[in-house]
Amino acid sequence: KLKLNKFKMLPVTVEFSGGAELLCGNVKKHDVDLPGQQNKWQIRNLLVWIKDNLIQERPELFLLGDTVRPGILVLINDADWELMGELDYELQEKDRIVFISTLHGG
Amino acid sequence: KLKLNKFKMLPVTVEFSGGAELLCGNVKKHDVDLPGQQNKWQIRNLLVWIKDNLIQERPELFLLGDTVRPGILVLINDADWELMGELDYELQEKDRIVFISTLHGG
Amino acid sequence: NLGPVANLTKGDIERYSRQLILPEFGVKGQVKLQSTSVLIVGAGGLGCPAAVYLAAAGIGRLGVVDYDEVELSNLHRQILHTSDRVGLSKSLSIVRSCYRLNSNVEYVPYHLQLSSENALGIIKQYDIVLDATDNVATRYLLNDACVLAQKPLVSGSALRFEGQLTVYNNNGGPCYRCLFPQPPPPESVTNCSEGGVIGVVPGIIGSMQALEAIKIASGIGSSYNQRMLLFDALDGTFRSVKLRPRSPACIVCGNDPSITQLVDYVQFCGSAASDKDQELSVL
Amino acid sequence: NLGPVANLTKGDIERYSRQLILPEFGVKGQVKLQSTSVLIVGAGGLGCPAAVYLAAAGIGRLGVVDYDEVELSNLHRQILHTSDRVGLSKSLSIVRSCYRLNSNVEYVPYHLQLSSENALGIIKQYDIVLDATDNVATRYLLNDACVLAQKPLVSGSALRFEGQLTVYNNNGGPCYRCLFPQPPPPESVTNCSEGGVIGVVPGIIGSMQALEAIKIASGIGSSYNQRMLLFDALDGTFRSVKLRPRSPACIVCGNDPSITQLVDYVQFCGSAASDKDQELSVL
Ligand SMILES: [Zn+2]
Ligand SMILES: [Zn+2]
Repeated sequence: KLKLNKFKMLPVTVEFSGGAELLCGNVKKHDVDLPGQQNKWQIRNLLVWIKDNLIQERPELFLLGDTVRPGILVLINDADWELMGELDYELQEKDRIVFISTLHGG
Repeated sequence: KLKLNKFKMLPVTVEFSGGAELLCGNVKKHDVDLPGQQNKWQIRNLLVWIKDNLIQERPELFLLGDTVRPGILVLINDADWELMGELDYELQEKDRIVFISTLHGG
Repeated sequence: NLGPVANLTKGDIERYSRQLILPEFGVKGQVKLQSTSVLIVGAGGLGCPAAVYLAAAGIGRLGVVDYDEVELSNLHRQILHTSDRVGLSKSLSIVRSCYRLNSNVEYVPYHLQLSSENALGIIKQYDIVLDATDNVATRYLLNDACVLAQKPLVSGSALRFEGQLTVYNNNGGPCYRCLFPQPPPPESVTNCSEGGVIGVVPGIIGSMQALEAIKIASGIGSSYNQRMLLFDALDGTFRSVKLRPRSPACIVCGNDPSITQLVDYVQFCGSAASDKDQELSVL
Repeated sequence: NLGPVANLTKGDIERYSRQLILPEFGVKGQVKLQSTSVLIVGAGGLGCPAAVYLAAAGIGRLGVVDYDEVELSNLHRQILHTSDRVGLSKSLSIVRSCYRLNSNVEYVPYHLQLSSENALGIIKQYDIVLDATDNVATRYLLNDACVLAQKPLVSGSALRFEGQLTVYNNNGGPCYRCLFPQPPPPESVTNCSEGGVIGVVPGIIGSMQALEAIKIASGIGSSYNQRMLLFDALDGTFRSVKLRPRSPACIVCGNDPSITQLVDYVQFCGSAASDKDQELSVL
């Protein structure tokens, strides 16, 4: 029997670059529908969802505790997440969240 | 006595680059409110409005007849105007129209 | 697993190791690159970085066309020339500098002006052509020759603080004439001698030309078919815009072309193929 | 009207004529450029294009720091070195190539490893610093030294098909530690030896570093204070993103800094300042 979710799904785009995409089967761009839920989706929930649904290997290179590991820059619609409330930011429809592993080569 | 215009103004962004900005006092970006009118604003009307309101010198290097002179590429929201209907395209609020003089130097 | 190495020498493997280990490129990409020939037309601000990065990457054959000699006023942007080569052929100067970096590449300097008479004969010997020229007439000539010879044309240009890049005549994208059926009025055309240019702007655009040529040669494919990159160095912005597809009505690449051999481009454009003799103009 | 020419020789005016005629740059910009000194740390894939375009434009003094010697595997991207210089000091090799292009620049090659002991003494002698290094420890060292010496740091990096660029410690923007208070786990760090890189990618980023340094030096100002450029060469896209401002709580550039002299960066990062000796890692 189908279990219907009475809350609306939330479509967002999740992108990985700078090498972080290698943790997700080398796929850079993911258009995803986050399952509907009673509370607003915050970045802190998204991180867990990504770990469970997109990360295919070595999750410790993505998450450290409840936040991203040092050296990953998070962008919310092309702005540093620190300008947007970091973990507390409430996701909106069509938001684009980017996880960039900083490069050090030259 | 104020003459009120019963039609809504249309805010659009007009940009010039590749040297075309030199015809407009070297200003690249112009946020303008096109005066309200009964008919829809088309690119063909915009060209005349630009010639009368933004171009400060040598209008023959912008317009040739009723269209832009050869060598100027017109973009409507980052797409070649040929994909959008060229002169017939009907302007929408917040549209960004760019006039690029193509470069030949190396 | 890097794939077959049959065509790579031990020296090649060491020299190119940092690109061989890229899965998207790999030995397969390297072998393709080494069997590809690229012609660069224009040994100036765009041609220098394009040539050196293609040579470094190990392109098979690199032809460089320029009729001009090195001048002191070139050296603020044309980084493969040197002060003691002022007066020397530019195409030869580029080849000398690239040879010192990588002697495995086959270099062919052409000290001549590309013309309706010689263009097809030269272009036919190459797989990919780079437009690194500085004038309208040669740009139309090169376009028509690439359409007739069925070669992709990686086109770059730069002036003042701006640069533009696209790939013509490739994968259903437009040719230069599809976009610009009529040449610009001569008084609207500015070259680097008159208008000036920050040297590193053609540096960046020429490097992008090398990148797109490497992507085409290695089988990755170009990102700039039917797209154009616009670079503004003053505000540091890059914008990528979508272009029209190939026009069926185009007089050279269309379904019923009226141009089936090269014509007189100086007459067509009303201007000579030189960046030196024109009068000062506004833009 | 080009303004005062008192500080420019007749040779300068000819050599730099194409940038002197740009109103946004002009004689004023040239004179400022010629009285500016730039230190490039790292004579590799980023340092080569950065050095050659700064030299071509006529920067006053150019220092180049690298402890390493030229290797054959460098030459697919490090375009100022040559095959016959394998084994020679990289900083010296860059200086030799730039000198042939423009001998008016004062060149200072430093054949040494930048360290907590020598960094401040060197950096204090320059106006602008370019981070063209290849490892995390040196990036933190360079950041802290630039904060302590109050110098803008034009930072570039490249790996595989990607590049990043920003300017730290300039005009209210963040420093490297504001953005990354903690170093990445060593097993998450990949360098060009392990991960590979398409040579022209550092070419484009290093050229952008030269451009931003020229804009800072000439008074135009940088477009990358509190902004970062992200370049993806595979799909040919550039993205510019907004960064946080300087953090008042930053331990080096904040209001009450706890780092007031250089520390041990190898210990801090858990990795050595070399791109050679690390084990293979995933990203
Ligand atoms: Zn065509
Ligand atoms: Zn800080």
